[in-house]
Amino acid sequence: MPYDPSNPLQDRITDIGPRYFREFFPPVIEKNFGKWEYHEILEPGVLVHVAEGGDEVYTVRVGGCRLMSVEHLREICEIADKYCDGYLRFTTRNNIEFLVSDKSKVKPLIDDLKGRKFAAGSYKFPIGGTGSGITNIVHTQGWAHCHTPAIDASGVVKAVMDGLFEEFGSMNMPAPVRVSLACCLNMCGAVHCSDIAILGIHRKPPMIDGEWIDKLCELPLAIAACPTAAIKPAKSAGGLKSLEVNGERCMFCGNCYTMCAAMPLADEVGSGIAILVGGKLSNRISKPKFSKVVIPFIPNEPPRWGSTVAAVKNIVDVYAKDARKYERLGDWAERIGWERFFEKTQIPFTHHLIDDYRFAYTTWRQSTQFKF
Amino acid sequence: MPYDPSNPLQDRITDIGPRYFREFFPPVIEKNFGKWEYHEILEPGVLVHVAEGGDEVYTVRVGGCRLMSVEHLREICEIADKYCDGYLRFTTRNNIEFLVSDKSKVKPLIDDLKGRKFAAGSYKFPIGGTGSGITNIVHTQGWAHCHTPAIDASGVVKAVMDGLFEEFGSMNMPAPVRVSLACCLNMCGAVHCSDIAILGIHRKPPMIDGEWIDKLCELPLAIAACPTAAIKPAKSAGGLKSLEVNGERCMFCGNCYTMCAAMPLADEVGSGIAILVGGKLSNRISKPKFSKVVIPFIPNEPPRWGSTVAAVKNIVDVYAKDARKYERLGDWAERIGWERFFEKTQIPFTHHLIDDYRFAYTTWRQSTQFKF
Amino acid sequence: MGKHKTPMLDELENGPWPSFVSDIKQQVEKGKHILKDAPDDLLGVLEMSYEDKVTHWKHGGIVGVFGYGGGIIGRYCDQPQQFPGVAHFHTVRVNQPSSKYYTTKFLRELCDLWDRHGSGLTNMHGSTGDIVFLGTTTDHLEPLFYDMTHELNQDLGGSGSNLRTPECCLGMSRCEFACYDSQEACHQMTNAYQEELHRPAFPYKFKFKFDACPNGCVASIARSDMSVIGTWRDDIRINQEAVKAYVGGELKPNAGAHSSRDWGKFDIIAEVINLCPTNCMCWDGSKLEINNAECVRCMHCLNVMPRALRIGEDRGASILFGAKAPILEGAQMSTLTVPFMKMEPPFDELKELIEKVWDWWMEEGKNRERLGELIQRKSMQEFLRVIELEPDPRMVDEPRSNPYIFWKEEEVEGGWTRDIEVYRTKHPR
Amino acid sequence: MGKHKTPMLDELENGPWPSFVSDIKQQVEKGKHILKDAPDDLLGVLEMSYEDKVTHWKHGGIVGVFGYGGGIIGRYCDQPQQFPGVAHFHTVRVNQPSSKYYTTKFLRELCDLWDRHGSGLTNMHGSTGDIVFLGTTTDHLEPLFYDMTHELNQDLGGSGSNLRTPECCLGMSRCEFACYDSQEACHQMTNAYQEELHRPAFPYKFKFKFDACPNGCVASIARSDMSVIGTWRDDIRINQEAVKAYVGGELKPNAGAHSSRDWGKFDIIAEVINLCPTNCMCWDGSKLEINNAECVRCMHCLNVMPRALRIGEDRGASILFGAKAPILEGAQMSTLTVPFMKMEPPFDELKELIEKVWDWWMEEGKNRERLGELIQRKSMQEFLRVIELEPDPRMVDEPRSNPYIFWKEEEVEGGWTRDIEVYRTKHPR
Ligand code: SRM
Ligand code: SRM
Ligand code: SRM
Ligand code: SRM
Ligand code: SF4
Ligand code: SF4
Ligand code: SF4
Ligand code: SF4
Ligand code: SF4
Ligand code: SF4
Ligand code: SF4
Ligand code: SF4
Repeated sequence: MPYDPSNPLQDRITDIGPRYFREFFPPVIEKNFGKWEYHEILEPGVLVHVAEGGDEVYTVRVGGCRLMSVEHLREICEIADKYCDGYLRFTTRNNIEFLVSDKSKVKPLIDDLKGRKFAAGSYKFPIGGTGSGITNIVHTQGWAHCHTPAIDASGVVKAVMDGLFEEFGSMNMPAPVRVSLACCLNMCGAVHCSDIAILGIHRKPPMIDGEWIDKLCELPLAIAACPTAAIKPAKSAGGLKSLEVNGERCMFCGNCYTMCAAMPLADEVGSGIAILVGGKLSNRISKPKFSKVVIPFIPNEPPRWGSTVAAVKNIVDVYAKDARKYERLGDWAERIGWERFFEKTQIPFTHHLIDDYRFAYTTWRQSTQFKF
Repeated sequence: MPYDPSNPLQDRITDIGPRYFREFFPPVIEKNFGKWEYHEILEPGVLVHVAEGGDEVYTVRVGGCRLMSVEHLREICEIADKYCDGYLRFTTRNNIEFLVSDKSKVKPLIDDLKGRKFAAGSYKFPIGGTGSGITNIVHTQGWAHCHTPAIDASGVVKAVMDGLFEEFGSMNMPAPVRVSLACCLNMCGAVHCSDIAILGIHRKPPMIDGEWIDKLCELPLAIAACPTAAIKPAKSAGGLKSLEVNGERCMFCGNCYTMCAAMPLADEVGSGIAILVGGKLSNRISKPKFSKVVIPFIPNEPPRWGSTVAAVKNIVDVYAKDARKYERLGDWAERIGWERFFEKTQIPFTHHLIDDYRFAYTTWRQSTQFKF
Repeated sequence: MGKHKTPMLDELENGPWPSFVSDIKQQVEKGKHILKDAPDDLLGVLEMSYEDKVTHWKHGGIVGVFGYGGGIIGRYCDQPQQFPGVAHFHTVRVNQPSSKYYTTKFLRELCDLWDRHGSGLTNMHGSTGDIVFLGTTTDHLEPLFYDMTHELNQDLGGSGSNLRTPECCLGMSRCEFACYDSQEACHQMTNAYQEELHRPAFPYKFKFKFDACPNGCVASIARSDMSVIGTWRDDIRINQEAVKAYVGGELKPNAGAHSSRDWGKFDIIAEVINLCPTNCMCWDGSKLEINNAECVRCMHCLNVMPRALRIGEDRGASILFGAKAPILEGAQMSTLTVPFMKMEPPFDELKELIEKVWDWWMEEGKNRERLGELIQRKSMQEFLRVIELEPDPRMVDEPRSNPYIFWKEEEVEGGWTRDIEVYRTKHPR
Repeated sequence: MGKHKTPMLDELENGPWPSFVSDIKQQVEKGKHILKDAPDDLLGVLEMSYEDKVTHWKHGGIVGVFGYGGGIIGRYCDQPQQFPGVAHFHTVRVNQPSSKYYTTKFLRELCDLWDRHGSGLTNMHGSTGDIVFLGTTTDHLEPLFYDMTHELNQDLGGSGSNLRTPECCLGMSRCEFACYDSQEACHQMTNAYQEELHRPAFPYKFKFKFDACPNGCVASIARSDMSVIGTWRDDIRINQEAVKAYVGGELKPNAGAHSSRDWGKFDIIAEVINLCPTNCMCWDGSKLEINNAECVRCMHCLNVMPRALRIGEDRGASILFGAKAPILEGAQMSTLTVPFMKMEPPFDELKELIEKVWDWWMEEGKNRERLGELIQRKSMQEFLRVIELEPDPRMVDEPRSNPYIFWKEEEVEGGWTRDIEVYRTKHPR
């Protein structure tokens, strides 16, 4: 029975959760579940996994741009129908994987994918993102959908990935390089543990919409939300209950705005990008680590964010040339010493990069070990 | 003119500072100042330093017990006169060094030193404390002079050094092992960065001497002194201004007592010893590091503190057997992992050892890397 | 052509990487989505943000479907006159299947559903893992939900102060490193806690993520309040012949992950033995030995020689708690709490643990306080007490260096109550 | 025999290590100290503490010599009737000469002085470095001070909220590793700041310590607000013949520091090359090379082969600030602040730096706030601003990981003042 607006609760179904994933397994996956023996990356973007019994599954991974139309999805389905018996998957970093159990279909699939382009010329399905290359940038909403961003997301990602296109399609890095983007300090993603993180930051304290704030917000909640106690009660010019922000104490986290719509932070010149590097998630060799802020601010430069793209490329290039095989970016920086990181990348070291938050002391150097 | 009590300010001399150290240099030291080329440890406690021009100075180092009578000092002078032309020095760890430029005097000096004992039988001048051995314990006042101790100092040191006497007189450790003692959390010494630290701690919150507190103390200062805000104003039974301590919030630091004599903490069973290990001061190979609490409490056991001596010996023995050459205790623990440290030393790991102070989070394990 | 001039966005059609602008334009042109103007006006408002360098979305409002407290993010444009197609532009979070395998049939059904009820634009996928339907109006929400549950047998995901849509790596479905069935765990835990997922009753959000091995392909250690990461406690299985084949150059190290560059001949000493974080491996030229007791299962050697080394057979997972993004107190990674737990359906032990954790957090957590922050505020030992775990050195990188121990009264002989007068008999003023 | 029965203390006369109890008893017996009963009563009150397991010293009172605010620690016994000899038992801190060389003449003068004015007991030396005269009465303080200054040309050390008695390693006097004259620096800085040392005007105590190389024999990095640690910035000097002699076994590694145990033949690769923290050394079997640019001057290789390797010739010191014991906010080590400074008398550059530091600390420091805590409270960057130093990556182990940057208004184009109404023209409510 179709939905009846006059009786919305009729036949209601709730709490059924997601579809059971095994409904969607290609037969070779279902058959060999838990029995995979090893894998090989045949070429960038193309993997084979071999099961204990000898079964093989070939995976062709292609870049996805995440903000995706249903028309594009339908084209993906068409390809999956043609080569993959109607199965496909998405990765944890928003790539698309076409799985083929019949080896003879791999080459035609690849050729087909390579041939597909958008009208204006960009590839629809670039192949890559495996091994020691640079895979897709996990990212967030930006100006396409969110209310707190300091930067756009999809546009910056597009520009940076154009700049890293070669690295996406090859495996020429010392180790995987994971680039991530979040458009504000809420960091909707694992930006805080990425080899390279592109982070939207504000630099102007929130404005107070004095006329509306008392109507829109619970003032005590906004006051309590501030981690540095920068906000205090005030009266607006017109005598209304309002708030006041002590700019000296503000660190531009935007948490007050999350709680109160009458305290916008975003600004044409105040908001922009910080670059963090050296984080990682895997437990391989070294423990997971946080990314560190190395460039405190790059202005917003739509549409192609030239300075940001150049900054990321520069770090990638210096790292790729200098690091050892298997050495993640953060492990490299620690081995050569952060003084050398700044020297080699020619990034200026400014006072912004010295920690002054809760654990600041634990990041300062208590030793005479340093390099001139 | 001698001191005239009726005119104490007559001829007053002030701000002259210490004597100029070069007045006290033996000639060989004065002559070769800044020209030393290398040194060698000839045997435990005996060093030779060789200068660029070939001059040599022999040093015989002997244990000092720091709490020292002038009679003992005079005996030291007598020895220095006999063998060292009237020169000697003290080290930064309270040992005594006899310096000899004439090689032929070294053996007689050593023999003489070995022969001197106190009436009850202990050595007056045990030779050792060099190289990869265990040198003297730096320590503090304890019950001999201070008002805040949780333990005695000299007595514990004597008992522990009796236990480590062999290690003092030889160089059989993988690296130097520096043992330190402080009798309360004020830590008058570098206890917080020692291979093994013996630390006096209290475990009962301060008592309030309600009858006297308002007279003896500035109450607001005592309140402000508490790092955990455990102290608040109160009235005593007799209606006098007083203070109240919230035991749940107290971490027994004693800072309130430092500010206010009417808040004693020390207690027969509450006070005792914590053992910390793995700190270091040198920048050699690894950076300096803090000692870590591994035994939260051992009761005060005068006169010979048997459990403390045994605990220190145990750690030393396990370390000496397991660590690599040049590996300091803390570097060893980090290499094998703290889980192995507790296993190998058979010290129980208790909740007290998990950090819950300011930087606690930075010490927890954010990784799946561990040993079963 | 579109309704709006978008010269800046058009620049993003250049370059090789797939252009989301081109894709939206393709939707504008051929799309059958019901909210006709939405993609077009999205381009318009985005272009305006590119000019102003500030977002044009207003602070989210509260919208949803009846009976659920999450799953929909309300969104309104601050220029509704100019861009009526996105004046209301709410997102719908659809709970993805474990590790995101799809049949084209199901995907097409999702597309059709979204054509009928929204903008035709999606995120495949959101950062938490959901299928995100990007942009619809309030009146479409109930019909969409009805159709989705009735026709697609599919539910919404989480948002708000509740359990968020759990996520997992692909695990046993296609990976030889999987130490437990991360997909099944993710699915069963999602279903067991539907109530917590749909009806916000928590102090703040709570996330589960399931990595089937320490490589961490779903980043659980950085972005989930509870991270379940596969591991094993017996020995790495070694195929000595295959080791030799790696050394001899017949097999490509790290499954070929470095093959676009010439790194020289594979050197097992430099590339494996010396990089092992605990130095517990030994290669004498013909035999590889691992001192498994000292191995911390970092995965490096297995990653480098997947055909020679295999995970152990006594498998399970480590459970870590507390990861989160920076708001408020700074970002955290999860802290190792249960070094090893067997992970078999129906995952009762895990559920028991979670429920203890939630009980405590719901009792003690302040509004908008993530679990990780509560543990910091209340202490790790307090956390261990409530979840009834013994302290273990594996939970810390190192013991505390400060001596500021909060002794409890019951731990101290004679308790805390003392009589100052008795003290004064021995210690006069 | 002594006045008091001390069965417990007597136990401490056993065992080989020098017994302080035996020593005090010897003083009791043969001592010529003026406070006749002091050593005896000290044993008595100590024995009482051994029974009670609690100290019998009262909270210190304020005593001193005229015009000085430090140098004496007041101390009273809480059982004065039983132990009249130590009823008043103040300590006197006497400023030791740099690195504690003495002539027997001067030492005997000290002994005589103390016999005339105190208990005959000392600490050689106190933890800060002073010669400590242990125990006297108030009436002896002025005469003692008078005699000491007039006869011994010797001053008191520090106590209270002032500059404390500085201390140094023995440096160039007997050590080949000394990179600057730590003794001269210690002496000159002590004398330059006599006013600060004797007249408390600081928020709390302040300590200087001078290590002439990174081995740190005076522990400056852990226990001084300002740690001056020698280093060099050119190349380590290598004597290749001597390297070969070490490798060949003719010279003992580490000057024989491990010789009580058989560690096997010296292995330069395992013991030096592989332990270098930056891996900047290379040994090809006949020649040792050091990539000095990558050396962090940790001292390891020089310590192991002192006859082969010598410190560079362009020498100076690194200056670090902020070490302290745990009270209040937890223990700190000093933080590298000036990577390199030339260290030549009269040390003007160092003095300039110190004075800037003190000015700031005296201005901003709260009562009982050590410099290290002030830097933590106000931030490292604020500290750098006031001492007029450029930020340098050498000051940190790693850059900040949180993005919580306190931007200053002048750094942001257009400042902070914005008009909400202007904003609302583009972004209506
Ligand atoms: C498909 C995917 C899992 C999924 O459920 O979707 C996946 C799949 C594989 N990962 Fe992964 N990883 C995937 C995200 C991740 C992530 C998460 C992330 O980046 O957000 C990580 C953590 C990254 C980090 O540490 O910052 C991750 C860290 C690894 C590692 C450790 C790499 C390292 O050097 O630290 C390995 C081991 C290796 O590469 O040898 C690994 C290995 C693998 C293997 C080889 C596992 C296997 O045997 O099949 C798979 C192919 C790797 C490849 O692409 O070269 N996978 N892998 C994810 C693909 C994302 C993408 O589209 O690019
Ligand atoms: C005499 C003294 C300096 C003084 O001004 O009084 C001194 C003297 C020497 N030290 Fe030291 N150190 C002295 C306290 C220290 C301290 C301070 C402390 O322990 O409180 C340290 C830091 C300890 C730490 O890291 O925790 C110290 C860390 C070193 C090191 C680094 C050791 C390491 O492995 O980390 C060396 C290098 C070595 O031993 O090869 C060293 C080397 C030396 C040399 C070899 C220097 C030389 O060329 O003459 C001297 C003889 C060493 C020996 O005894 O084996 N000295 N040395 C101090 C003797 C104390 C004692 O009586 O035992
Ligand atoms: C849609 C999504 C970003 C995306 O483009 O993919 C998203 C979007 C928002 N996030 Fe998020 N978060 C999304 C995944 C995350 C993640 C990643 C994850 O879950 O793995 C994180 C980091 C992990 C974590 O939870 O800590 C994340 C950390 C935050 C935070 C900071 C929370 C913290 O404790 O630090 C906030 C702020 C808040 O909750 O007030 C936030 C708040 C928001 C809000 C609701 C904005 C707000 O202030 O109220 C955003 C709505 C945007 C919009 O209009 O669509 N979002 N958010 C992701 C959810 C899609 C999905 O369901 O799949
Ligand atoms: C005598 C001496 C211990 C010893 O037996 O050698 C000593 C004894 C006292 N120290 Fe100390 N400190 C002594 C060196 C130290 C050191 C070591 C150093 O200077 O290198 C430290 C650690 C380094 C530092 O300064 O942080 C030290 C850190 C403290 C503290 C904690 C300061 C902090 O910021 O954490 C206190 C508490 C206070 O100042 O209130 C303290 C307080 C005290 C008081 C005054 C007790 C008090 O609470 O008022 C002690 C008087 C004991 C007495 O009756 O004789 N003492 N004190 C040392 C001075 C002798 C000398 O002049 O040579
Ligand atoms: S990172 Fe910030 S701006 Fe971006 S989607 Fe998340 S909450 Fe919105
Ligand atoms: S942006 Fe953050 S720091 Fe600034 S006022 Fe708002 S909540 Fe406080
Ligand atoms: S450590 Fe504490 S008890 Fe010991 S001398 Fe110093 S202040 Fe006194
Ligand atoms: S001992 Fe320390 S924590 Fe306890 S009340 Fe006193 S100052 Fe506070
Ligand atoms: S986390 Fe481990 S098991 Fe899961 S996909 Fe990645 S490598 Fe495989
Ligand atoms: S998994 Fe890691 S720790 Fe274990 S043996 Fe392999 S490299 Fe070593
Ligand atoms: S710190 Fe360096 S220079 Fe000073 S005595 Fe020790 S080893 Fe020699
Ligand atoms: S001093 Fe230390 S860092 Fe420098 S070469 Fe020698 S061992 Fe290496």
